[in-house]
Amino acid sequence: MSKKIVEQEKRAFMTGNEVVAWAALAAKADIMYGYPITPQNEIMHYWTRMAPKYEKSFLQTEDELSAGFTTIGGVMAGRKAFTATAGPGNTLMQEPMSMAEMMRLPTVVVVQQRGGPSTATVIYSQQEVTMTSIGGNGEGMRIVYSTSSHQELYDYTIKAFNTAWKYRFPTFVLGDGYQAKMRESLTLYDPEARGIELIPPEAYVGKEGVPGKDRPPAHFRNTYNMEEELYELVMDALQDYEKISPDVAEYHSAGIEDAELVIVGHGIVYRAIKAAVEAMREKGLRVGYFRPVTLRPLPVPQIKELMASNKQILLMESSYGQLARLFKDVAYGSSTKINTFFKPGMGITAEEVEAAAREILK
Amino acid sequence: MSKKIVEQEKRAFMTGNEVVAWAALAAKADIMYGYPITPQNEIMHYWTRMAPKYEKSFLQTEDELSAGFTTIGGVMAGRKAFTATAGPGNTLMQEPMSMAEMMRLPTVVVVQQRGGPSTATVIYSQQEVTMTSIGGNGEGMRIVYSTSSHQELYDYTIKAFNTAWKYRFPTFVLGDGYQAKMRESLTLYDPEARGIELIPPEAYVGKEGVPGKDRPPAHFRNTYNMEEELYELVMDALQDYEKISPDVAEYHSAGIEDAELVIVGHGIVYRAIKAAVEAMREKGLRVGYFRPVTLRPLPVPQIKELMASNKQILLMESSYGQLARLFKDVAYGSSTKINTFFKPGMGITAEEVEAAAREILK
Amino acid sequence: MPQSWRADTKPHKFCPGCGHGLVLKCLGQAIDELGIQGKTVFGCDIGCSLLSWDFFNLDSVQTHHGRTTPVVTGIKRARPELICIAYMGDGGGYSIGVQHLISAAARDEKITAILANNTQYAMTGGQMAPTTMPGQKTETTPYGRDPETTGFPLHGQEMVASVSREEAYVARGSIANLRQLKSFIKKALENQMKEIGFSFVEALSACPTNWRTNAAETWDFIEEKMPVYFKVGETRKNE
Amino acid sequence: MPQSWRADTKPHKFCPGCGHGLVLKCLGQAIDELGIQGKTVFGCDIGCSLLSWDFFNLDSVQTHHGRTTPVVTGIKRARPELICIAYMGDGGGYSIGVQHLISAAARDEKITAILANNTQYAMTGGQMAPTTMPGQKTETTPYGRDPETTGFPLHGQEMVASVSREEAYVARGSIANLRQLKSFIKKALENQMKEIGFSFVEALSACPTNWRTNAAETWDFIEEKMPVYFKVGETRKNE
Amino acid sequence: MNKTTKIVLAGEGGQGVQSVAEIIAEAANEEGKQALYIPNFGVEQRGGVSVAYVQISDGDIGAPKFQTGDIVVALSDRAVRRTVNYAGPGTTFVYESGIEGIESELPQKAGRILPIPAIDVAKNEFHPRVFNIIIMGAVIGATGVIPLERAKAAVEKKLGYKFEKQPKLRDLNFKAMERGVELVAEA
Amino acid sequence: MNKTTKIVLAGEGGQGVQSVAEIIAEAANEEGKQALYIPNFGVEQRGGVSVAYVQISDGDIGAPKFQTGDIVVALSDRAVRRTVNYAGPGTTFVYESGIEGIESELPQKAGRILPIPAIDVAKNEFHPRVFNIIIMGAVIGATGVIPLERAKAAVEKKLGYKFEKQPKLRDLNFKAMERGVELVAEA
Amino acid sequence: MTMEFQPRTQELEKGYFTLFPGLCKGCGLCIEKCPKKSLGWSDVLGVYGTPSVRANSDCIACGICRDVCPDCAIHIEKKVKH
Amino acid sequence: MTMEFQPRTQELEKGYFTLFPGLCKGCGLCIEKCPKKSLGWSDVLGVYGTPSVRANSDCIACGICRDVCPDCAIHIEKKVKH
Ligand SMILES: Cc1ncc(C[n+]2csc(CCOP(=O)(O)OP(=O)(O)O)c2C)c(N)n1
Ligand SMILES: Cc1ncc(C[n+]2csc(CCOP(=O)(O)OP(=O)(O)O)c2C)c(N)n1
Ligand code: SF4
Ligand code: SF4
Ligand code: SF4
Ligand code: SF4
Repeated sequence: MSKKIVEQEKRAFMTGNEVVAWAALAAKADIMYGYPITPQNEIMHYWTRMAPKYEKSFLQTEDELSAGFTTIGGVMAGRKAFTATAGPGNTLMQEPMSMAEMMRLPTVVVVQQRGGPSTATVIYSQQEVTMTSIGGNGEGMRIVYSTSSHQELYDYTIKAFNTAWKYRFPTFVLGDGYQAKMRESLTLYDPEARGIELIPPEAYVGKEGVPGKDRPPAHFRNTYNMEEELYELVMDALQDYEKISPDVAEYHSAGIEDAELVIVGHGIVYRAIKAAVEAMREKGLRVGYFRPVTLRPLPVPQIKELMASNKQILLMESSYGQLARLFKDVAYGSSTKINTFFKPGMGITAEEVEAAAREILK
Repeated sequence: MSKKIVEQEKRAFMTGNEVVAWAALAAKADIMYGYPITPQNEIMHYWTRMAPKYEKSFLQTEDELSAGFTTIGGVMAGRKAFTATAGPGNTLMQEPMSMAEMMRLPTVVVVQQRGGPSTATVIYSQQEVTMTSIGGNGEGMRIVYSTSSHQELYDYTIKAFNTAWKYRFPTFVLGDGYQAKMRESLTLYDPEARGIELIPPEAYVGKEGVPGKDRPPAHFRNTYNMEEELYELVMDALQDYEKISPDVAEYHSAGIEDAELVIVGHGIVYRAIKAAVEAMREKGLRVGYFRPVTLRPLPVPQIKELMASNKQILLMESSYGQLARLFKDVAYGSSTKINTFFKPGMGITAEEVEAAAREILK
Repeated sequence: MPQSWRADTKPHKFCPGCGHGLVLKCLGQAIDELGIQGKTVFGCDIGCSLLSWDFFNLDSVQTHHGRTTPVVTGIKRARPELICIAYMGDGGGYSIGVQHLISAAARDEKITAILANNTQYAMTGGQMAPTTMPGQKTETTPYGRDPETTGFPLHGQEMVASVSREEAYVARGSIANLRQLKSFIKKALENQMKEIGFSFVEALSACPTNWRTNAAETWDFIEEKMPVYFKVGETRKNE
Repeated sequence: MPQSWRADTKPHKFCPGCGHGLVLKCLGQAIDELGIQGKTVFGCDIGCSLLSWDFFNLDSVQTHHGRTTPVVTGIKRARPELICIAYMGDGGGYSIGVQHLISAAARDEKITAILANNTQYAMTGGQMAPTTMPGQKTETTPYGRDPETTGFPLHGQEMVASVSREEAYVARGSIANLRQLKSFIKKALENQMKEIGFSFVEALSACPTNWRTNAAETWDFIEEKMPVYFKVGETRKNE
Repeated sequence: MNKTTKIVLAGEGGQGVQSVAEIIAEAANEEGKQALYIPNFGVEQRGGVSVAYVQISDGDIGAPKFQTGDIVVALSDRAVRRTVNYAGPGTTFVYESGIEGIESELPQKAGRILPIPAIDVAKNEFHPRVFNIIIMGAVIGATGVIPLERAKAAVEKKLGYKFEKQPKLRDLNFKAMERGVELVAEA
Repeated sequence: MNKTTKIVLAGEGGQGVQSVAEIIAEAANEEGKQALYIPNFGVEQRGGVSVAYVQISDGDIGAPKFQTGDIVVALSDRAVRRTVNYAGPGTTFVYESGIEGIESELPQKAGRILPIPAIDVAKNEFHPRVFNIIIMGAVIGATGVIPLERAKAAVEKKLGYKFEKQPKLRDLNFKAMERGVELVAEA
Repeated sequence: MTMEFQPRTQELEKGYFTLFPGLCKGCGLCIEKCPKKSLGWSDVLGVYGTPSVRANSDCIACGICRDVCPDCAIHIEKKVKH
Repeated sequence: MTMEFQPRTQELEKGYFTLFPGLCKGCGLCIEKCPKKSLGWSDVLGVYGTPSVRANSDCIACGICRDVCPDCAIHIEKKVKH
């Protein structure tokens, strides 16, 4: 296990799915459980190729329910376990993730969003934002990183394991079909060499000693007999969640101070926004952008500040208001108009961003 | 099939689950597919007892995935088909319902919410609002009626079949464990005797004539090869959805005009709100209530109007902001403060409503 | 009371006369005799089996309906040195979770699955299960199970055997013969301890609450009625 | 070209040399010979079978991965007069949807399920399926399937037979013997038409694309390699 | 405003509080009132305290559960512990006086506390099985929201088929109910 | 602002556009530039037009897909139809001149339209198999974003193991690439 | 952990019959299985307030009742013959 | 619906071998199965731009190629003997 995955920093050119596999190795993930679904398949393909070399394990399960529940098993056994899915697989994943949410299990799930609803396309969308952030019969006590580049896919996949094990909430890396399938450059590195401490996992079950003799047994459940019991438990978890939210939330922004118009978007759409904003800035237009990196929890104070600043807002996403809904939940109270540009299941180009922005600015 | 279910109007005292079974019969539902889960079990129990007498069918499936997909099959065969579920079963139901959403299938699902996340309790909550309204990998093209009494459970279960077959969006009756298990009085009636036309179902597959000879074959799918195809399809459906929304949306309100404080809530919580508002009115307090009956689509103009009126708002729910999030999505732009009272997985009493209201009014 | 039972959570939460208590007594005795209390993990399902979430002096996890097999499989794959037990009802194992049970058997997961067959869904109040017997009245077969429309009882143990390797251990015991049931469970656990392969024991169990039987009728149901459809014995025993 | 094929959607969307085309040719011929085009409904799965969503001059529905059996069951239960066919791959039928297939068989649903076994997940680019053969390289068994860690190939047809009634029709054919395959499919449909019971045909099929085989190798795989694990014949034939 | 009468009944599994609650609510419904009855329920089929909530009103009834009852009836020690919180200054708290050593756990702030020897009365004067009918009488007496005759009719409806076979049972039950009314009147 | 060169390559399944795109993008990456390559993909494993999108830049690259390409290369009639919309006034639209009867469907608004006889050249001057290497040369020539030597190195990396066995192949491929550069220069 | 249940032991001819009323739920399974029909209901209430079980002198201390009790409420000790 | 695919028919000694290039994907399954090894690649391109199939005079019109073609691209007519 001591074999170093990435001996020294190196520039690489690969697909996003391959990036995830490398990142999981770099984060010292122990085991992947998974079921095939496009566009995340190659995560499994790369992992299965590399795993034996680093004494890592892999289990191909019978479906995504099983992938999620075996991941839960792996985590409870005290291993860094993860899975990856997309689309209808992510829909099924909500069942195990609702259990992880309830029991505060540090599962890590990589989601490569594809078109929806239903089987739809195997290609691309941002239509799994609602489900990944607040899906299942729960209250959305999850942490969701929405990445926009291969470098981020690497950085945040590594980070996801740390976040999950530090805070014990199910953690998601939310990519998409484009990020999964495209190739671009990034730098691979050993996180520890960069001073990033990797949080070690801890066993929930199968601990040292004989239960009932050397120590009390560890008994975990997700079912309660009375409303009152459940209420207390859920409120405790919600309080924890809110307490850690400021530490967890991340965002990027630029050009906001003097901007007339701030464009809001996440994930890969943010790339188009950034490119368009830079292009417009060169042309002298006063535009900026605000991009939440974490969709759950959102960067609340920063959004509130932005929305209090009385600028025009243009929110863009490859879905029909899924980010907008989460955003407004935080932004509520501001009277700033939020212009929206929704393109469910389709990519948004820098040209479109610019056109939409100019429409508002004119 | 011509046997009348309810010969003449009659007062009854029964559980909510029994009410649903009677309502489905009154709506001329043909077949129920289902899998047991508390607190909806008795819907199936009553249906299986009564079904043979009225030449109706029932199939107990192997799980909720199957219950949802067989319901889809029943609908596509041109029958009024429905199912009922709760909690983790509803989580699983999201997979078939995402297909129904994509293919515009008039499925009817009765949800009796129980505590969440995960298995949690078998009792009560309003924690399935997000999932029922906007769950799955889709855009929430669904219609959701949130009932508050046995009379409404009867009325809206009948209506759900009509709505589903008229607009061809998956339709949900959102009850809860209390409504499911409590007994109270209501009036059973034959909808047609009250002049309510029952919209007849229509076959998607298994139509008259030999396909390819007498008519083209009917070919249905939910998978597309290109983003552009999907985008067009989804946008068309979304436009339809928005077009019908004003016709579909329903709400109740009282005392708003002169109110200082308007209390917002849905489902059974609305009962407590109504009782408390009436009690406070008697004591001379200027309070009113606003209660969306449809959670998807929400009554948009009425919410906007309410929120423009500069009254204090108190939004109460047995979940942690699930209604609030949907509400703010519509209300955004108003600067009226929304006070909230969230009690995930627990009932809210009139006493609590009054206390919370007085806290704000003082 | 077996050593491995957790005394301070007793009396357990099962109903009077419930077969789960007997199956878990056999399991407790087998664990005691094999001396594996220190390395065994117990998983239980949703269904009345969930009432055993704090039953044993074993690290335990109560999972979702039908999902105990994958949770326990996940644990075993991550920590092969642990002895992993998945305990479930016939609804959880043969209906909503049957894909997991079959796939675990087919992949020869080195776990032990124990399934209590009480011919219906007990926790939800007594609906038909795949194991419900012809003519048996349940809440969803109020006029008795009709095989023409709902099929015959599922021979789950035989089905599991049909997808298992020769080396697997697959058997059906009954609370009508506790010594035998315990020996089956013990052999199943040994199969796991020796890393031979998958092991599975179906236990014919009792649910007096939903059967609405008194003690005499309960014994009659188990001893006379159930064996008509469910044959007790070892189908795969790797000898 | 069978009458029941829809000519204006041909050439169909399957790859060159794909076995799905041959299985569906047998199905088309069987439908023609039985004269049931006017009352047959065809359901296909996610997997390459979805490419047949507009294949036939039959009312058709393309469902979710593994969910064709329940959709078709739902149709049949609602309209028993229709002849209902569920067409799926080995991933859809033996992995993610195996609970549906088994439960339909156990409940003796009066439908016909046809499963194309091409020993891997084709549509997603060639991962291991329950049917993948020992040593076979797939994208998730890059060093060859190792039965010690992933199990032996699932004998799905035998498993389905093990939970079916005597009256069911359960068989395995192969595109290596098309006449026989057609006759199996025909008998399966007849079982449904006569309302006798559940019917199921597994068809050994080919996926040259993911097997990376040329024509000669493709035939060799089907004719020589697959029969080592998958025995062709009728397991239940109600005669 | 319509006054709503709120009743909590709690006991052990076999004590029949749910059927008492159901019959009372049904009687109120027959009487033309609004009635709402909800049992507690959980994952266990047996064991645990059984609690029933009943509300009766001339107008609409609000939430099915409530914080303070007008009448709270507790039939076992565990039932007393489970229900103390439902007792407020306006509450009549009725409990089975046969429970040993429970005095210190009775609700402090209840308006009125009524011990009734229902178990003894049932055993000595009638038959242990009518214990719950005595309780029903006590509730009817304590609340006064439904006439005794209506309650008897509701019992008749429920148990009539038994009474047909054993007419003596009817009398036994009705007497027991009357005795229940007396018990609270006496207390 | 950094100029990003946007390239669309489209052809039939067997024509190798994806490997051309990948090698070009990799060469650019080796050259120290930012490069992004994304294929189209759908549910079918075979059939349908294969489209590759490549962007090369000195700075960050925005969205992986785009509306207008700087160079659009179409190698079959279906590929032409699929890609006309990617051609704008600034676009060089390269197409295989062997396609029959496609003239009327060529993009009207493309800045420049270059028919190149790559199929013929491959068949007559080299070997049908190097068709895609000729195309690669054409793209390199038309864009000028990566030096020919870097492209050769990338091909060497990809096919080196084959060249080891058959050194003549190396020469064949490199010549073909040079010829591709010429083709666009001539056109 | 130790068992804290109050045992009630009957000394009988062939052995000691111990019942833990705190564990006995009164299911009656043991009564049915006693080969000597020596078990019956006792006045001592079990954990659910229902009667618990007692033995009479026919008890041969065979232990079957102990084996079939789902709640481990019975303990049997055979008297050793001298 | 009528088939609109252009047939290419070869008249051979024992029968007529018809190929629909618009259906032939060039998989080669038929070529492998011809008992007379009478099939080979033709210059005519199939639907995916790959060579389609033609027969030579060894064809005995047995129809095996037709049967094994997954795309129904082959039609065989036996000449009737007089
Ligand atoms: C996804 C889901 N569906 C349904 C349920 C409801 N449910 C809880 S237990 C149970 C049946 C349990 O039956 P079985 O597995 O046979 O165990 P038993 O209670 O008979 O011991 C069901 C259907 C659930 N908890 N989750
Ligand atoms: C819920 C869900 N999980 C996964 C997928 C991805 N998926 C699509 S097809 C397929 C495999 C198909 O394999 P098989 O059923 O054997 O059919 P084949 O393609 O081999 O004909 C998978 C895993 C999906 N569409 N939905
Ligand atoms: S309901 Fe049946 S299975 Fe469940 S605990 Fe009671 S007796 Fe046992
Ligand atoms: S990938 Fe395989 S199974 Fe799918 S169409 Fe191509 S050859 Fe057929
Ligand atoms: S078997 Fe056990 S719990 Fe049941 S009556 Fe006998 S001693 Fe009591
Ligand atoms: S089998 Fe059919 S598709 Fe394949 S090469 Fe022969 S004629 Fe062409």
